[in-house]
Amino acid sequence: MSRAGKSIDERFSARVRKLMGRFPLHLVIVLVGLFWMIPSVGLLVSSFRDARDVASSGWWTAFQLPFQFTLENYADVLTQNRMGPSFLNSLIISIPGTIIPILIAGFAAYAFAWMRFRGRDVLFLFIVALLVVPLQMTLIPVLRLLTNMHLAGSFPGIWLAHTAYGLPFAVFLLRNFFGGLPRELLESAYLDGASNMRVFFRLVLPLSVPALASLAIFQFLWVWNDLLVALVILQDPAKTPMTVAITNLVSSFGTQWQLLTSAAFISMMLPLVLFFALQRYFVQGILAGSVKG
Amino acid sequence: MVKAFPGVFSRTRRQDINRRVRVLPWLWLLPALFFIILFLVYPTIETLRLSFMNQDSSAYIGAENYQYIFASSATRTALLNNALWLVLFTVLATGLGLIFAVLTGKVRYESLAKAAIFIPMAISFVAAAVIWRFMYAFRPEGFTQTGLVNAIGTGIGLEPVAWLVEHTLPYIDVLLSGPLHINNFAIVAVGVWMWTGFAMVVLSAGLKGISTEVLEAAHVDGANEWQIFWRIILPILSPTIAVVVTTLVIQALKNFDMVWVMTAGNYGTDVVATLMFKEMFNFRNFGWASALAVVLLVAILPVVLINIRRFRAQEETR
Amino acid sequence: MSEVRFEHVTKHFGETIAVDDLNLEIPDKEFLVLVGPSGCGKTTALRLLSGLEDVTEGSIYIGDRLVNHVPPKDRDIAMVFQSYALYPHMSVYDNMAFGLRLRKTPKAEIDRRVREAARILGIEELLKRKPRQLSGGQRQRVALGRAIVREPAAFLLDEPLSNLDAKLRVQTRTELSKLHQRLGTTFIYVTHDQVEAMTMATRIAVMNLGKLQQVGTPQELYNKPVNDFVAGFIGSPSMNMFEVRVAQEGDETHLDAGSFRVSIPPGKADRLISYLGKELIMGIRPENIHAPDFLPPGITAAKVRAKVDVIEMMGNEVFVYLLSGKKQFLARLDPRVQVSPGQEMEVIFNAASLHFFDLDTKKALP
Amino acid sequence: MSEVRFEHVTKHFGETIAVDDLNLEIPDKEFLVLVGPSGCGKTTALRLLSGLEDVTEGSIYIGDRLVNHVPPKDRDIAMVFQSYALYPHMSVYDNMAFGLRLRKTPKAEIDRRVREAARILGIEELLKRKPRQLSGGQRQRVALGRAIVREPAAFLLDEPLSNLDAKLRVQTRTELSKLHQRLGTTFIYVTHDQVEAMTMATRIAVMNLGKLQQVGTPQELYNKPVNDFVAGFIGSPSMNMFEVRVAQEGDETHLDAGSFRVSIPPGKADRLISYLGKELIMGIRPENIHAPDFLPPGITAAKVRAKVDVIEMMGNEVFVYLLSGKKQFLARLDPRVQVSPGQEMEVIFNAASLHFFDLDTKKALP
Amino acid sequence: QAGTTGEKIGTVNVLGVWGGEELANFQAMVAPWEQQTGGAMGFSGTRDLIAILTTRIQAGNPPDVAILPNPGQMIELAGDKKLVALNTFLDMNKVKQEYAQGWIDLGTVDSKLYGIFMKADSKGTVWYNPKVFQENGWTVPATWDEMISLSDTIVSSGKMAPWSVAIESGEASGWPATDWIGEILLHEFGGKVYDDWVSHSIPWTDSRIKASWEKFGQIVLTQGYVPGGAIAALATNFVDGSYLPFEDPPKAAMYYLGAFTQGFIADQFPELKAGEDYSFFPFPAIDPAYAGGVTGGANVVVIFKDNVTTRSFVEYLASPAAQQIWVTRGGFTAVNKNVSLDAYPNPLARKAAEQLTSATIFRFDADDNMPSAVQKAFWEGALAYLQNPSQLDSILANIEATAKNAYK
Ligand SMILES: Nc1ncnc2c1ncn2[C@@H]1O[C@H](COP(=O)(O)OP(=O)(O)OP(=O)(O)O)[C@@H](O)[C@H]1O
Ligand SMILES: Nc1ncnc2c1ncn2[C@@H]1O[C@H](COP(=O)(O)OP(=O)(O)OP(=O)(O)O)[C@@H](O)[C@H]1O
Ligand SMILES: [Mg+2]
Ligand SMILES: [Mg+2]
Repeated sequence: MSRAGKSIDERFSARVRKLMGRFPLHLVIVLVGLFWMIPSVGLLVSSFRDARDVASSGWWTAFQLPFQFTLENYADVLTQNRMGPSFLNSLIISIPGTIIPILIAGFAAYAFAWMRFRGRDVLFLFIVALLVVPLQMTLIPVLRLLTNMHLAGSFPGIWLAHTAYGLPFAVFLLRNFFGGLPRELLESAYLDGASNMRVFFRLVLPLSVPALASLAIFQFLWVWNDLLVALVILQDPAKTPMTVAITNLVSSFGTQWQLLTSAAFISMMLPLVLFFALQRYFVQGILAGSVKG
Repeated sequence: MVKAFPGVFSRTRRQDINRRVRVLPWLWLLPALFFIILFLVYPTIETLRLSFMNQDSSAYIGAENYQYIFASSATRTALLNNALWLVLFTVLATGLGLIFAVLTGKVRYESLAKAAIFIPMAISFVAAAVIWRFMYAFRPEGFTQTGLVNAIGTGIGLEPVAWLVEHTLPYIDVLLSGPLHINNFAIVAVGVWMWTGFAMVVLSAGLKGISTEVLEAAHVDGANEWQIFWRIILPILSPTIAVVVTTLVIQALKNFDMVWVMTAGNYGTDVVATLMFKEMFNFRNFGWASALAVVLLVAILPVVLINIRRFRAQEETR
Repeated sequence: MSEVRFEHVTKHFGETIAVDDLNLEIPDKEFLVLVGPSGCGKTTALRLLSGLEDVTEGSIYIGDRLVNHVPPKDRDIAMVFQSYALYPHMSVYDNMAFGLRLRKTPKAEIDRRVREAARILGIEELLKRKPRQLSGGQRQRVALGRAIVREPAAFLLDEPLSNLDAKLRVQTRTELSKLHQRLGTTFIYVTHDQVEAMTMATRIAVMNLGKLQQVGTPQELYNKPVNDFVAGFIGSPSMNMFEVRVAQEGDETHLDAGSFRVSIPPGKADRLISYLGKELIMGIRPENIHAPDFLPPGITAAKVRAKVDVIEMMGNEVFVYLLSGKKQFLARLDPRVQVSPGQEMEVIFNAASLHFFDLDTKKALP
Repeated sequence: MSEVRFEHVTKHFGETIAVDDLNLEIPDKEFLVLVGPSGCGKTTALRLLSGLEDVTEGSIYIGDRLVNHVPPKDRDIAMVFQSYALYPHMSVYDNMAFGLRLRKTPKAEIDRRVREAARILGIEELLKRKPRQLSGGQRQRVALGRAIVREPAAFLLDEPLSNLDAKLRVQTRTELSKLHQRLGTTFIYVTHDQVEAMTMATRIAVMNLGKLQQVGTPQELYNKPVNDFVAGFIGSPSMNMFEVRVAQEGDETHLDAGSFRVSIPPGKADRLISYLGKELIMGIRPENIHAPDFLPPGITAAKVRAKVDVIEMMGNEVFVYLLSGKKQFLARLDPRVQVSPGQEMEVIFNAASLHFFDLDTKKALP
Repeated sequence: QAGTTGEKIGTVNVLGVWGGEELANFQAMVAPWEQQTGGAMGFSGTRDLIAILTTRIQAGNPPDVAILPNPGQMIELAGDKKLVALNTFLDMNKVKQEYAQGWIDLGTVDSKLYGIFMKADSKGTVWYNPKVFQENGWTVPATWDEMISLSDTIVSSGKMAPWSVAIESGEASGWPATDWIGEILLHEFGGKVYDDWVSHSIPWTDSRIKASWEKFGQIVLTQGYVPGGAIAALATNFVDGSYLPFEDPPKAAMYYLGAFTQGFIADQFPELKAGEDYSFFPFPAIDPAYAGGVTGGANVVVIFKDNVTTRSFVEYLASPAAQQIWVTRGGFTAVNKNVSLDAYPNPLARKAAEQLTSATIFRFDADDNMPSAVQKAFWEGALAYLQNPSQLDSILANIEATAKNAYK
């Protein structure tokens, strides 16, 4: 009896203690999170302010009454006749520009991680080293190449380019994650009679989803936000992506930059959606229950 | 006798089997190699070639370009700034990213918390520039500050600072005197702000791979969160960390956009890439530009070599 | 002081009930062996105690302290995981030293204990290896070593010897018993090895489908199982069960199994009288069935004829699967019996060691 | 046709020699049980055969085909990994179906086989679960199920029952034997469970330190071990070993163990004459030592006095650790003997089942 | 070779720096051509024009037409034989009568016309707030000295700073300063020296050039002249800088920058009236001999691919009709003489246009007329000068070094 009574409040206090114990954690996360958001919030707020106010007073002052928020910036951007098509173009560029390199890099990474052949490490690191090649240096030869292939100014042309530019990092990242899978797992698949293809698609990819997800997020982002490559390769204004359309909102003197604020958020929406959509693939202990020891 | 026969036998077999074993990996590498050779190796070789040619690539001039760029003070500043990026940017972005990946992993609102850090990654450089001009905006003393940093600064009685122009802060002159200009730190801050999300997401992906049971074992062994982080998570995560560090180091080396959109390399914030860009397009000197690019390529080698050992290590622990 | 108490502890995983209203008191210094069929909730029970899982209901006490919400690291428990859970990045030595280092044990002391444990487990030459470079049994021994270097309030060992060879297992067993005597800490020990259970336990707890069936000394469980499950589970090969009717002819009571009858001397029969004419379950262990020509002295013989079905030579004994009618049962006979499949033979049940269970409740008769 | 042949197979891991010049011929349809102390190279042997490791030296044949360089997937082998290696992202059902799907087995057929295997292994209700939601034993059963749904050239089972409870183990054992009879494929089966080895094997191979010690039927190994290692390893608890000198008084030969002597009837003694006056190793199994009052009929008795050290009640028998001088040895006695630690008692060695080994070569005497 | 007349007019891809309103206006300007000819224009605008253009040219994939922000690049490209000479198809008599010889000369490289100028801007404009001047009884200075003394008066009045200087412009930072310097040099030493300077006939280290720099320095570096001093000048964007004289209360009295500044002010202060609340006075004379000089900038249209489409497109752009369209929409000063002044939307714009056409000495903005390498060096030099004025000599030496291998 007495024990029962005691256990009740003990349990309660214990639970409270547990919660208190985690309080600092939440505090830190929330604070850092907010701190990190400040600039973005600044941009967001400004995107709802009149250009003149933005130029003459800090964005945080917008919260003083009377509020003077406006949707003008968004209206202006959205009514730009090139916004709609350019959004589509961005999609047309980004989706293949994300999938192709990941797939190709996946193949290579699998070979690097699970096949033995002469000069493997050297070749691999050579590829990693290519990460450092400055985009600007490649532009001229690449454009010359594409021009000769009659791909300059075409979507396939820019897909190829983005694939190439994305590969080194993709291979690097995937090789690392693939290599981390427990050997027995692949071995048992081989014994089950699985070809490398099967193992790759049925085992390696599904078990690397967190890596694939993060890779997809970034590759997509990089392609989506790319301006330079698009300008150089996709010369036909009808094919240009949002990034180009957005920079064209600004005059040569840089006036009307306030449109960039709203445009930034409009063009950020899709990557953010993707980010949240892929979050569910970041699950703990994917390999749990697989191997003993 | 008995032993020898199958030995010979097996040797004859070994060859043809090895042959198909030898081609197989290359089939898997083929597509990747195709792209890489065409779009990266070829330009790199081209760059290498140009780096030994004169300004308009009409004649070979040996190592002159290299002599020039190493002689020029601009390059020295740029290299110094790159060094600053290399250290600050890499360390901060990786460190913060790691901490945040670990912390957010412990709470239910993980994706939301992560998004806060990730968003900067999703913002285009152009927009980022706009944001940070709001942050760093400078107006002379006595004017109402439109930049948050200066607004806070003046708010607590400091004089406003032109963050993107000033070389040294009046009041911490001593600390940051010399080539480490305050505006470089200001831009590095932007870099960290943008790239921490990258480190966080990748590391978070790595964290998910860690076996929960090993962590449980550590708990039972009496380890607190802190010890688990340092003694279990960190070592097990080290391959992923290496990937992130390597990538960020490379970013720091080829870093262009962040500097370009903030100051375009003016006011002593030049880095090798911006210098290269100007040499190439403003000064039309492909020789020097290429030489600078090659410098980057060389600079990366040590990082790459360090990675080799890492693989060998990973090989044996799986 | 480290008495352990489960009070109405229940654990659900989604709809599966892993542990169902477990009530168990484990006094200090006890060596409790936890047995039960695969999937009955043994591991879950240990994980609940160590704090790796939160109870769905009920409370767990260590000493007088309610630990439901105490994090694992503060429970001062050493555990051998069924799946080892070794630290992949640490050498064998570091794996074992980890727990001690966390406790700021002096270097020399750590070294002493680790090497001692390594000696006991015969993994001294492996101390520098990484888990990946070990064989299954070697890994298991490292997992065990990681626990025994410590001096916790309680040891939770989840099938710690399952992958060791018989000889090593016997050695380690005795070493663990010694350890238990020396430290006098509570051990909770999960095993599927009957011999382990019998030899090491001060008490054995039998679980089934998440429910605790019976707790008692090895002898109690072997001699007085409370129900047919325990009777069938303890002892290997397990007890033969027959559905029989209690009948009487004159003053001689016998049990009619249809295909054969077992007659019971009056003395023994009293407790069955109440079931006269009714059906019940009769159990007899294979080792209580003997061949006529190798009859151990002083048993209450009850003859049964049966047909030899399968024979398994075991060296020191022979398992003979017998058929009486459709019903198959097993006898552990002296290896020298000369029988061949198909042949009719007579075996002797030791009536003194018959067990009886109610047909409906499955409970043992008093 | 799937005979398996190891020819001078050696495997090194860095300095460690996991398998050392292994020569072993496994005829088709054989059920070979591979036993040996932990870390002796069993798993490695299997991995070599399945092609997961490259041999350092020697050649492996399946049928007449040299498979040294045949990739695993083309060897048509089903293997149960000691560490299970389940596909964590697939349900239990898919884990088992995977191999079949790859072979384009018709859906219905797959379903039939998987459910059949699940039934045999008692995991029917778990088919929808993911491995992480299973208990240790259940995981092991899935691993086993994944193998037995297939009909490969050979089954390699690495301690497939080690985490199952006694009862389930017995069932599964018989099921596997049936499977072996039905398919008639070669089985290579690693186990640490003597009963398993004895009951399932057509032949048993004993390994130690990477070297093959002896291959033979269970009876051969139990009755005629070629050396003291096999003698000590087969049979549990293991054989007692004594260093003895062969002496003779009149026509009566006896063995002098220092603290006691065992006299041998002339008939049995002949083979020892050559060692007259010399030392050798005498071995006797605990089950061949009896208590005087429960003496089985027809044995060649040899009295030995000893002091009771430790007693382990096993229910159906009692382990008595005896001391004669410093030397401890174990006897498996009838549970009804009344002895208590410290007490002096007399035990009877069955002289007929004594084993003798050369002191230096450790080889058994002819 | 030259497009045969049979060809049909198609799409012309134009590369330029314009965006926002400019782009809209330009498209409006082109619309009639599209309707008349059935052709179409695709315009890619980028502020990285040099990079993109260089890359595409190097890769052998240039656009059809480019509208360069300055003739400097045109000269280089013409030198590299990348451009199509316009005199091969334009009616040169028509051109001669519609365009001032000065502009034609600017577009000509070794006696071939490569560029048609449009969207010109006077750079001789000092912006101020007439109302404020009246209130304080300040008068518009006619000479440099008056301007300096006025500045001192304003400083002492304590009401505001005399000058706003703002030269931040991203990658192009510094150009407003170079406009200052060019304007000063023209007014102090006249067209001859100016031309020698631009064509690098006199070295950068020449004392006269140095003097011009120092005069500019006098404005920025004199204590109290510019709020926040040099640092503020470096840190402030040239657009924001134009707001100071018109804020309430005004932070500065005057702001020197080209005629296009009117657009900035109009955007930021829509309520202010052009000519009343804000206006400009011509850059004051320094040496009376060269009074009335004006520098200016303009965009130049060049062709990379010769075909009927590009030909008809450029013919159209050169025509007064086309240019008038943009003129009326504002923010555009025509170079074509036949565009009537009445077309300009407001007196201020007209005044700016007049200033160009009626200039006694007109010179094209110096830095825009130099090789891009020198231009860049000039910009960076200006930044460096404001950061540490004491280094002026070495700064000039640096530019000279660059110039040496840029001019061939
Ligand atoms: N990757 C490796 N690197 C180094 N040594 C290894 C490796 N794998 C196994 N060994 C060693 O090889 C020997 C044989 O290993 P193996 O796994 O075959 O033993 P086993 O007979 O299966 O033992 P167990 O019964 O414990 O599973 C062991 O001593 C082990 O330590
Ligand atoms: N994470 C989980 N999700 C769902 N069910 C689970 C989970 N973990 C365990 N179970 C179920 O709970 C029951 C008890 O599991 P537990 O591991 O305690 O069994 P066990 O007694 O240890 O069995 P074994 O002897 O095979 O290890 C099993 O039926 C198992 O399927
Ligand atoms: Mg378990
Ligand atoms: Mg093994």
